[in-house]
Amino acid sequence: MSVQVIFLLAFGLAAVWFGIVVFRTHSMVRSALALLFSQTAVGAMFLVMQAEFLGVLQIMMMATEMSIMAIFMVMFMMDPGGLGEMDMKHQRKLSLWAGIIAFGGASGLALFGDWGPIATQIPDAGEQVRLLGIELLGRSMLIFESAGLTILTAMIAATSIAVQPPHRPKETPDKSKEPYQVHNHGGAA
Amino acid sequence: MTLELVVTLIIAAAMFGTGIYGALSQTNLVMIMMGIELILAAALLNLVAFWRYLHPDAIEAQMFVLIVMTVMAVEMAVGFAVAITRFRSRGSVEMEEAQELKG
Amino acid sequence: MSSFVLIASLIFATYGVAVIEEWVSTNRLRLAGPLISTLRLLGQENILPRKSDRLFFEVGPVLLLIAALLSLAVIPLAPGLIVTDLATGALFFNAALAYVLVAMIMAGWGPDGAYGMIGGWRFLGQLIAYAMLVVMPITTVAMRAESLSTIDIVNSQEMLWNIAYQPLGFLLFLFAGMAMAFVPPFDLPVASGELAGGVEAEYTGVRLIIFRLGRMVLILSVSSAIVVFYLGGWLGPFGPDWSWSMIKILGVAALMLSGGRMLPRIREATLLAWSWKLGIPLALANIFLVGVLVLVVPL
Amino acid sequence: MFGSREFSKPNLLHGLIGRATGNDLRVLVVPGPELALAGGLDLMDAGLRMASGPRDANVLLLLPPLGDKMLNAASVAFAQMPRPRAIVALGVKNISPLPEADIYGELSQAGLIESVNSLRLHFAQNSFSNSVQSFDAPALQSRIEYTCPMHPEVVSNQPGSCPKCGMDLVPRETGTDTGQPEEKSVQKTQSSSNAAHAHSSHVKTAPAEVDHGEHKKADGESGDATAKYTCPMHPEVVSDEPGSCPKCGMFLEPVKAESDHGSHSHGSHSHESESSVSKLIGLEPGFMSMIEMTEGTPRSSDGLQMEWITVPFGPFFPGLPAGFGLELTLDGDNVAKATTSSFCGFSDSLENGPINAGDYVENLQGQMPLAPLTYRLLACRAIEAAAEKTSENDNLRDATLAQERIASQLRWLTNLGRQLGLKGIERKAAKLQLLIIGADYEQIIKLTPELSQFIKKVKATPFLRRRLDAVGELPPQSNWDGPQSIENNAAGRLVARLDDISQSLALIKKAGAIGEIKLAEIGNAAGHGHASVDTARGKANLHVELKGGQVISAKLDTPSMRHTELVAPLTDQQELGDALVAIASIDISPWEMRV
Repeated sequence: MSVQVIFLLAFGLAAVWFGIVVFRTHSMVRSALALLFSQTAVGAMFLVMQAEFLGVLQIMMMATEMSIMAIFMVMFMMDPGGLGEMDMKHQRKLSLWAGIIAFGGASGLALFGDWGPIATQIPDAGEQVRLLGIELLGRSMLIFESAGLTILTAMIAATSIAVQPPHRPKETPDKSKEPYQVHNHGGAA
Repeated sequence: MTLELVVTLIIAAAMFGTGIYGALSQTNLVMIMMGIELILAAALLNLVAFWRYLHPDAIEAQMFVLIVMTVMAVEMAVGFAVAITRFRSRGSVEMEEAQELKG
Repeated sequence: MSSFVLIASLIFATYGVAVIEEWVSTNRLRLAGPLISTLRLLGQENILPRKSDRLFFEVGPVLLLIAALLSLAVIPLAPGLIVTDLATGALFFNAALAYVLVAMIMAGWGPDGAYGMIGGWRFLGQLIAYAMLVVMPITTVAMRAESLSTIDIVNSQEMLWNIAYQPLGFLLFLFAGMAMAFVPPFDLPVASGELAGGVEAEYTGVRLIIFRLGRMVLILSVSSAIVVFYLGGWLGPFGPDWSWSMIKILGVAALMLSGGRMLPRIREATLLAWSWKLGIPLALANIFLVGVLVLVVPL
Repeated sequence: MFGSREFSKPNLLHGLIGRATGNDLRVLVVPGPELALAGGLDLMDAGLRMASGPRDANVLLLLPPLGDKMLNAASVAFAQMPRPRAIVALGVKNISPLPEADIYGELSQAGLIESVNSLRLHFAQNSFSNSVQSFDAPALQSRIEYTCPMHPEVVSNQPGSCPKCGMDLVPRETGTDTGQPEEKSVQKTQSSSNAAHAHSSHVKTAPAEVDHGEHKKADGESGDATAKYTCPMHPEVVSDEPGSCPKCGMFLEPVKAESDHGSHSHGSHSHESESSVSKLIGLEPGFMSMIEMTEGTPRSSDGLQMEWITVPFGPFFPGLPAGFGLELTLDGDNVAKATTSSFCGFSDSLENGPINAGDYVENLQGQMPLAPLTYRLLACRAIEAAAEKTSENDNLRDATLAQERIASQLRWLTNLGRQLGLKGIERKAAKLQLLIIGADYEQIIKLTPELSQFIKKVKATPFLRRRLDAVGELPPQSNWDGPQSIENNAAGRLVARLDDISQSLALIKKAGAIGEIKLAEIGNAAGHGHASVDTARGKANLHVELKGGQVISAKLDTPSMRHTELVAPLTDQQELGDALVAIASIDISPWEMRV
């Protein structure tokens, strides 16, 4: 076992473990942050595999993305204490089996596929970044630009469907329902 | 020896399985999105592993990874927009309660 | 030897930043100030709020410190004085500091107090404002250096520092960096007058030491990034390289900390509006300008 | 020792820490820093730094006047302060329910400096002690009481059996009823005592029995199928009374006593939700409906139902007037509802019967520590009007009033500087205020250039006007009568206050001297009198009735009483920071509010 395998295993197990935690914890914020650490572990695996640029990019992007996920979870789930015993699952058996079969199938392929010898010589990190840049603004420019355009379109479209329809009359808050009291420990401040 | 590749692929498979389980078992839209994120992360892992261990000279593979990352971001943006709209109209992002979306 | 110098200068610079911070906030220069405060906090009770999310409460400050320290790993003090010279150093710096947000959310959410929670989520809003303004000026710096490595970036400024080559980028990065290190007037998540300490409000004792230390290292990290990206890093006319880095870093830290004290704390809405309506167009214009400059006047 | 930390073995570090603590004092002022300024105390000069909250403080500084409400709030704050901590009382003796002060001093700058010196010594010697007592604020105390699972009206202090049905009583935790505002907000729910205890639950010193109580409660109640009310989402939350869930704030739903609890996480409510959700076909049994949860919850201005949280601000919040209690219901970062209260209001009812006119003047002056001479003048004028006397030295009286106005505006500026993080303005305004309050005519004239320069500096502060002009727009037809400004926003009011300082200076200059305010000789006059005075905050009116030289009834109307009504419209749907600035801009004094 090479050092690389050990690191891959360590980060890989962390990624899988955090991935499982996402669906096991009851706290919404924990769930989102567990996903973040799972993705970060994947980014670390990229670094182990010497894909430095991708690894750093993955680690950077996911921090923001998952934090935003966390705030949406809090918004939608109304579970302020964070440790409430929420159980929001359905079709447990089906999904469990689907997950197991997917895992079994994919790992079977991985084990029994004929991968041939693995490459040992790869371009160094600086060279990779240079090559990737030339690739992006050369042969793959169209694809890259389309991706950029897609994300722009998605941003605009998402914003426009998410903004409030202007004609809705402002509803008066129902005072009969008491708000949850987050007790403030710095209360007397 | 292909041990590195196989280890990475099996880890990706495990993440894929977890993602499938999450996406199918969760009733909350945001949690389903988390499952999909895991599935996409597994895809990313496979892509990088194939690039690193089989075709390190094909830099297009890395470009492909960037595209998948874009897909992740787009999925988030659209998913949240749908979630907000549903939450505004129904007060819920539970897919169990989205009967009108069922065929 | 070099690792010893690195650690010593890190400790010295962090202490320096803490002294400057106390100086500008109390108007009194006390060289022993941070030491006394640390001792006081060391003796303070470590209060654990009762309904806290213990895990987040404990991990938050530690993660802040780790993120700030990691980002320092790619900052060169002198040609040989760097923890690791990554080929993607400039991006790595940004990636490490993205976890400041995660740390703040954890630390704000953990104690289950309203002030902290609001402070933590506020920082998310702040990040949405400054994030683009960190990345885009770094892009132009990397464009000139034709590399993401921080060493190459400093070397590219041998003829002319980036502050003169791309002053617009410098201003944007300074603004974004101050927001990133949440120094006044961008101290929305830890505002005393608005949130009674915000994220810090529930922390006492050793945990508060770690939090404050993390914050000081964060300020240090941002100011050294400004030095590396725009002020020519270790480049100086005479004397040892590392001393120039040190002087510049502490100078930028003093500028960042004192400049903001003259201004009222910014409104969150104003911050977002300025960043997106003014900052991002300017940053795009900067990319274009520098692109033309690099092609026409490659200095 | 209430303020020390416990130690097992003394070591060298303890000495160092004690000395460091004495050299790094963070002070929480009760009633507030304004009172210190009005009393002529320069805290900075004495080497004290303001704490941003109780957790940040290690010194509790008590200044007169202190009411019961204020002391109760102070005891809560003290319970939250981390050890080592100390209490310094200047000019006050009886501070119950707080423990005895560590240092008593007289109310003067010299007294303060002396106290700080002995405080340093105190911390150096007593930071660590081996006889540590825990302090539980009475306002926060929860006790274990015993109640019958079937008959919630049966409450006992001791375990035993129910007189009605003979069942064993089960323990539960309750809070005591006090006037504590933080308490009030949560008193209804069972979480109140738990949450409140977070205040005083220090890792080392928390009474262990509190935790026990909680566990016992959970086991006992859910196991014995005794609960009357439960949360639809958190079945482990069971309560004898209706209320809201401590975890999610949902209303507790009634549950039949014979349903089997604790069998499975959602068993307890399945029959509840099934009936109402069954209209949606295909739902799994026991599924928790979010539609039901969010149904009828208040909606934010953007149409999303969000969780609302109620957060107390005050009475010692750094960005608000000291003693002012503000409770904001926040919807995200936006204010949905604001309620105000005062921890130190006045009372104008003459409880002890008619009092001498002279005594009344003193009494009113004493009740208004932030504007004593203004209200002294008001009382004098009203009584003189009732006695139909006219006083000769109106000019000089106005000059006195003007002096106090300047001091008041400078205190307001100090507060604004603290709120917005403008340390320079905060420091300078405080310095000038200290110079103004004790000054005689010549000194004020000497200070004039410095003041004008400061006003110019504030006006020229970059972005300050911009920061303020988006907030604090008063609704049309509001009864605002504070400093009149051209622009209807916080920036306009800042300018108006600064101009008020200049005008007051001119007025003093014109008067040529500053007079003392003395009540004219009224003899045994009788009648009704009405007077009003332009205070720094607006017009204050007083109506008195005299009989035989005694005041038999009085009715005071202060600007802050009217202006507190503006808090709700000013803060509605504002971002938290903006809301606080808007409240600051109308300068409410809690001393001018009724108790």
